[in-house]
Amino acid sequence: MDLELNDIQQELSSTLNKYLRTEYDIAKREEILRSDEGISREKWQAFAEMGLLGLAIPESYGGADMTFNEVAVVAEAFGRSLVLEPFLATAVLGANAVLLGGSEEQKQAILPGVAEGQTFLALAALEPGLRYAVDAPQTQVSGADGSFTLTGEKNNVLGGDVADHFVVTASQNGELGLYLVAADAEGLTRVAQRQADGLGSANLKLDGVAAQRLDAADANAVLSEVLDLGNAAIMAEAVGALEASLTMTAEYLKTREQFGAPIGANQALQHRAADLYAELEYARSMALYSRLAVTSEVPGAEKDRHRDVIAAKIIVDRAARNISQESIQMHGGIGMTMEYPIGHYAKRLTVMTRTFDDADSLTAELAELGGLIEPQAADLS
Amino acid sequence: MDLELNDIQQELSSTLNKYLRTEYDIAKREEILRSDEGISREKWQAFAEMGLLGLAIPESYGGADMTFNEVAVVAEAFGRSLVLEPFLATAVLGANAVLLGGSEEQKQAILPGVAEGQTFLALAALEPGLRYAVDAPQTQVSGADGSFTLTGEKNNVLGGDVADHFVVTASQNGELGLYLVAADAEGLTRVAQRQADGLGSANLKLDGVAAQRLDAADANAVLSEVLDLGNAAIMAEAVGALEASLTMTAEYLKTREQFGAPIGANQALQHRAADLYAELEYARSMALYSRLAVTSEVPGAEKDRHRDVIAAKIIVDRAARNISQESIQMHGGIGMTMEYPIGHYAKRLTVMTRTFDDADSLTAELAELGGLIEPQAADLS
Amino acid sequence: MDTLLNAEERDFAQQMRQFYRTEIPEELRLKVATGQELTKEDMVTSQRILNQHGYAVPNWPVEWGGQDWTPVQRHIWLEEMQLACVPQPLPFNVSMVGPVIATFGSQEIKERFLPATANIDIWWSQGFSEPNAGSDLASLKTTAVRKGDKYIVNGQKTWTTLGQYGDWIFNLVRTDPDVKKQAGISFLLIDMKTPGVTVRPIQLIDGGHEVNEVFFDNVEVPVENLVGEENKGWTYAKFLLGNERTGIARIGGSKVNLARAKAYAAVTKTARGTLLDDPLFSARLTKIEAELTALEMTQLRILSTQAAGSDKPDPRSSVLKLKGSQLQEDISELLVDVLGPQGLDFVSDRVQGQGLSDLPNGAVDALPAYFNTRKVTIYGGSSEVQRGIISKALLGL
Amino acid sequence: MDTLLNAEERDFAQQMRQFYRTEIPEELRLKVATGQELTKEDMVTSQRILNQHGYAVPNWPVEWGGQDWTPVQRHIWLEEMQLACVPQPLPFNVSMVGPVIATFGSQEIKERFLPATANIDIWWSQGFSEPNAGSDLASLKTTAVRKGDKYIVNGQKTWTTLGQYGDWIFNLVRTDPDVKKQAGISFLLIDMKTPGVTVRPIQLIDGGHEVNEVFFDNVEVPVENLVGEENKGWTYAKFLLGNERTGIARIGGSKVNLARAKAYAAVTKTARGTLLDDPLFSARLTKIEAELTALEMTQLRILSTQAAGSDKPDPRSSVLKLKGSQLQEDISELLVDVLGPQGLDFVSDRVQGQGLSDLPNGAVDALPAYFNTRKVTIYGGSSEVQRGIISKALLGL
Repeated sequence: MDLELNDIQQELSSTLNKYLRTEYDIAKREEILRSDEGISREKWQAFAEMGLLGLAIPESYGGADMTFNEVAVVAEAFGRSLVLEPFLATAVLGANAVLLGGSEEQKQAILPGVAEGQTFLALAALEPGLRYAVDAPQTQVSGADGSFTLTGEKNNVLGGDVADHFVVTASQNGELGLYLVAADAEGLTRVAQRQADGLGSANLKLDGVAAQRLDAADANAVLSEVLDLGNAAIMAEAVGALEASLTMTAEYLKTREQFGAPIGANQALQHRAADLYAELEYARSMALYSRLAVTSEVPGAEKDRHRDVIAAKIIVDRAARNISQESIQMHGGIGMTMEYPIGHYAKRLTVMTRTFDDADSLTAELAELGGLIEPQAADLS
Repeated sequence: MDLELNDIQQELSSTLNKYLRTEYDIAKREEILRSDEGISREKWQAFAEMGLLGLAIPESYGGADMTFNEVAVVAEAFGRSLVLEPFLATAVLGANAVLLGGSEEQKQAILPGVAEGQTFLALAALEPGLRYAVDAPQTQVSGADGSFTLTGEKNNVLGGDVADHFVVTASQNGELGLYLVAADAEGLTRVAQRQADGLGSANLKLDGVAAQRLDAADANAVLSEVLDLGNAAIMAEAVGALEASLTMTAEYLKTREQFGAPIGANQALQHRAADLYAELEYARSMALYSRLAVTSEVPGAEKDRHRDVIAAKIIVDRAARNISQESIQMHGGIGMTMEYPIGHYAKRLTVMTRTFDDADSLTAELAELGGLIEPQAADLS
Repeated sequence: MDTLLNAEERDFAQQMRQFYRTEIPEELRLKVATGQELTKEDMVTSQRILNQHGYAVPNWPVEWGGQDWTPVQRHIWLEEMQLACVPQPLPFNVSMVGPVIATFGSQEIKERFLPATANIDIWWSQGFSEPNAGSDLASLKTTAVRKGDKYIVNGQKTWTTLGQYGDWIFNLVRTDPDVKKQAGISFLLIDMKTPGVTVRPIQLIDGGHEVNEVFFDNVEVPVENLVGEENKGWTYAKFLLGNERTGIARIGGSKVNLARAKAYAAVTKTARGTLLDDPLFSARLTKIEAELTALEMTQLRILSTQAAGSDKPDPRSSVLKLKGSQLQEDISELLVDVLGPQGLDFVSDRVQGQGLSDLPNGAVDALPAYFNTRKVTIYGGSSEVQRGIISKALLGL
Repeated sequence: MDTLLNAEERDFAQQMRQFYRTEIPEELRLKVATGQELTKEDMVTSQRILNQHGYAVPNWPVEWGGQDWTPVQRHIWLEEMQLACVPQPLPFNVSMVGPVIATFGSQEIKERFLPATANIDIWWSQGFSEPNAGSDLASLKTTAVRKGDKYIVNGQKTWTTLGQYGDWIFNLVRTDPDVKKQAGISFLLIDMKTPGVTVRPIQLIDGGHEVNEVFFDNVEVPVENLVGEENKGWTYAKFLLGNERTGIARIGGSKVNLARAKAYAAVTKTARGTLLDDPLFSARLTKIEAELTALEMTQLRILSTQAAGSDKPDPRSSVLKLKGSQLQEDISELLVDVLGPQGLDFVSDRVQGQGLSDLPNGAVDALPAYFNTRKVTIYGGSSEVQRGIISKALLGL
């Protein structure tokens, strides 16, 4: 059994964290946050040059042909530094949708640009009024045989503010499909939004917009896998953010004095911090669990993939909730200010845990899937 | 607005608590617990002489013609001293079933004996396999016009081990009825049980047992009111037990030394104890709320009675769970021993909160009833 | 609650309900009801209407505009105000500096300030907290050194809520550095237009500008602006902070917010009906409703004890603060979760235009309110401070 | 977990699984699976079978019957044992006194005790806790005064689990009262048949007799029963307590109990189907399942670090104890709530006879187990102690 990062992953992690500590510190991030686009295209180029954007893309499309495990290492580092650029939207959601669902031609057209940092992607799967349901979009498809148009409305399109191409879910005769739409396509209206955590998103209006179908594989299966990968990446990112939050909070407890002693001398706070530490360990464990689920090559494992990912997210969500709330509480007023970083972590964690689902929807879904263990008892007759 | 106990209630409370402190202390209780019947008929007589058993029974049936408010004062005091005798079973559940559902004749036959301490009653409403559902018993009624027989099985009949008469729920043609059954009736098998908290109960097998119908009022309405009164009494009793538990725990924290200081000097325990205190206040408030609900004379209030009682019990149950578990934890090993009283409180509280319902069933039911407040928002168009 | 009131109290409640709903402009109340930010003018308008009718400062002495009300009446006044979504009178004026001046000030200072304070002709700010003195307020460092008939004030205050609107600020300042920290503090009133006073906004993570830092750089303050005696300020501050806890459970406000979340849930569609039908959501909602009822009953029990003649400060009010603030946070989170993904964007308007659907109700304010509400377990005596009080005063630990 | 193992590890797991299920009598395993109390004979039988096959004391040195296993193998050995409901070898023998003797004892004492300890020819009891020394173990008061070639032991131990079966007891005793409390403690083996040793049962609220008080009244103990050096007992005790934490998360046992609760829920009828279909129950169950998985992954991560070559004690094992014990309590409560009203009576048999239905599965043991399980957050380093360790060792507070 070996659950450790391998040498390459360790190297990737330490190089990237080192880079981000100096090149993406609080002040530099603040500057990016205040900029018009809210992202740094320069940093994005740097990420591309470091090979981060095509890690799991095959070499034939300009990528490094590695696995989601390396993607998770990046996501965790990005979470630790609260990176604002649309890594999740482009390199995880968008790239995997094309990779899993696209034709050879589509992959050739899109993926090299992603790996090179030239192309932003976004997945448009949510719609107004449908909450977290993604499998039966109201957006409708017309046409056939390579000439499709889409009409409908999409919201909360993460990274949609800067995307060059969208992967859009839509229905035709009640069947789900994934469609590639260019950002400059006629009939597409994009209203850029900024999420509470500073990341960009967009709402889209599609009015007979030309689209290509991604039909190399079953759309339901592709969408499900893409979202599982997205959630696994979110968990990795959350672990980075949670670890940074708790480290920062522990540091504050050690240095901030009240009544002539560091507030960390209060046993009540020590014990609560210990509970948070345990939650962080749980989050680390379950982020790993989800990573194992999405990368498993054991035959038949995909059957359990979604179940394992949502089980993991129940735990990570709870850790995110408790650590983000308690971090602010332990900082006191300063934790609520924009000047101090802890609140930014809380904002990212709060949004992150509600991106594709929330704690209740996950719990209900896992229960419906039958949970994680088989009911069995020796004395049942 | 006046939520204080009136002078008579205060007097009742202080007299009774004083009596119990000396005449029902831990050692005396222990002795009763170890006796064959597990109750003291002598104490029961004393309670009768103090007028406790007929408090809410009209004078015409030998009672004191007071209200449930005084009954709640007794229940709270009994909870504080963990009284083992079947006050809830006889004076609350049984007596109210007869009082609300019985004919003049039935009331004359039963209630004076209750007030005098000569008669034990018990309500047999639960059945194997039906969990907490009470409105459609499997126990079947045969016969008509004053000559009924019952066939079926009842379990968890609180106080059923010593009851002289049972009030039994049964169905005839799908309609619920309440029936009076003598403990020595032919065809009745009683298996006496001891609950984990030391209180007596019984499982009953009825095989064509002769019974009188209580049909002065709608059986559904009577049963519902009896159970609401029962739950309100349980909450009062719980408040007494919770208060005693927390007082005892605080005392232990102050006196027990570890590492050269009282363990109560640990801030982590202080803060947790403070949270428990808040829970206790909530339990007090909601026990009062339920008492107000079951005694309200405002026209139309009975409509909300059940809703208010179960809302109250959600809070009291939570307090009972948290305080009973934390009391043991704070005592450490000693809290798990029979020699030390705190565990007895935990046992009573654990059983008490699962007698007619549990936390989940209450929550689901309250949600189904629409909760406590009206949904309204100024901006809904 | 109505059924617990006696006939006069019920009439009084009816009267307040009627008053709030007819006299306070609906447009103001709608803003409160829907979580919109109030302007300075909104707050002034509302308080002046209250003051005209004698309802701005009922807790003050009658001669200065107060009402000789019972504790139950004062509760009804506040509760009904919150239920009617009336902007509350500015606490810095009404619950803080006003009572301090009325209780400890000279006749001259009372006449000078109290009427203007009640009518919000002066907008007061609070100058208590300092960067290194949060819960440990008494360790404050801002100094006031007497020079002739002036104090020279230097230092920095922080967390000054709505300080951007402030005309005057009431401060705790250190007038004697050589004694025990509590013994060298004075209560000083400062005109914020005085040279050397600078207000700097603090931006909060909710995106708003609610609090400020206030800097004092050799600010000259006439000695007649001292309230009460020099170096007795800590006594006045404790008196003030005791007042601050009144009504801090904000039960009426929580009821309004909870009813709002529930109403939104009832129109939020899920795969199987509405969110209000969802078993886990409704269970969570239901528990919060039961809890809010428990909080209200606890408040009423305390009031009943007061009504029965006790005028001692009741340490159980720490339970109200502890639980009431937690509940406000829980309710704010509930609203966020009702909104779901559509509550995640930072937007100032539900209307998107360009053919896109309007955003759902609450999309503008739910998440900012969630972040803003984090403060309620921190300020006014943090939850940790309240637990300390409870464990000491009520459990003897 | 299987998918995380390499080929050899998977084979090993398969081998253990097979062994437990074929060699340990099914009747014993059924008792464990259904929460029945084990007799002394049951436990001895099981341990002797394990010992015959070299599976009783794998953590010991190979020369004394141990196995040269990797941390992962040791984990598999224990996990599969719990999953197969095999009665575990007596921890007092296997994890406590055995390793202490093997590590710190003389060759003579090893030969005298280790084989008999592995084969449970000696049933060991633990004499550590005292009435006034719970978490503060080092403040123990039981004295051993040397007189010639004997120690005279006086004092009292408590919480001696299964002491009623004990042949020998290993004790911490104070041999030097004049030094710092940790420095005057020795580790002494006492034959429980020696005159002056009295065992008194402590009745627990679960209705059972699991723990005891042990009194020492001028008990004469030969000096050769001292393990290691005089006054070095605290070191040995810390070593022992470190071992005690291994496997204390009891993940395999929790899985079995959770699967059992789930199976019962699936056959428990409610008004609308089974309890397993009930949204609130299944949500609660599901969260516990996810949490148990998190606990297991945490354990595996620690093992993986060890397998990668780290042999330092890992403070993250405090997380395992803290969370694993809480989870055991939660699962025990879940089972109580599956039973509902029919779990409230104190009964020793599901069969009622006299024409009454049998009680449901779990009616005998659910509530007693709930009360008994309260101990797991108290013993082996209480949750409070673990939080202290985590806050200090992992957060630096």
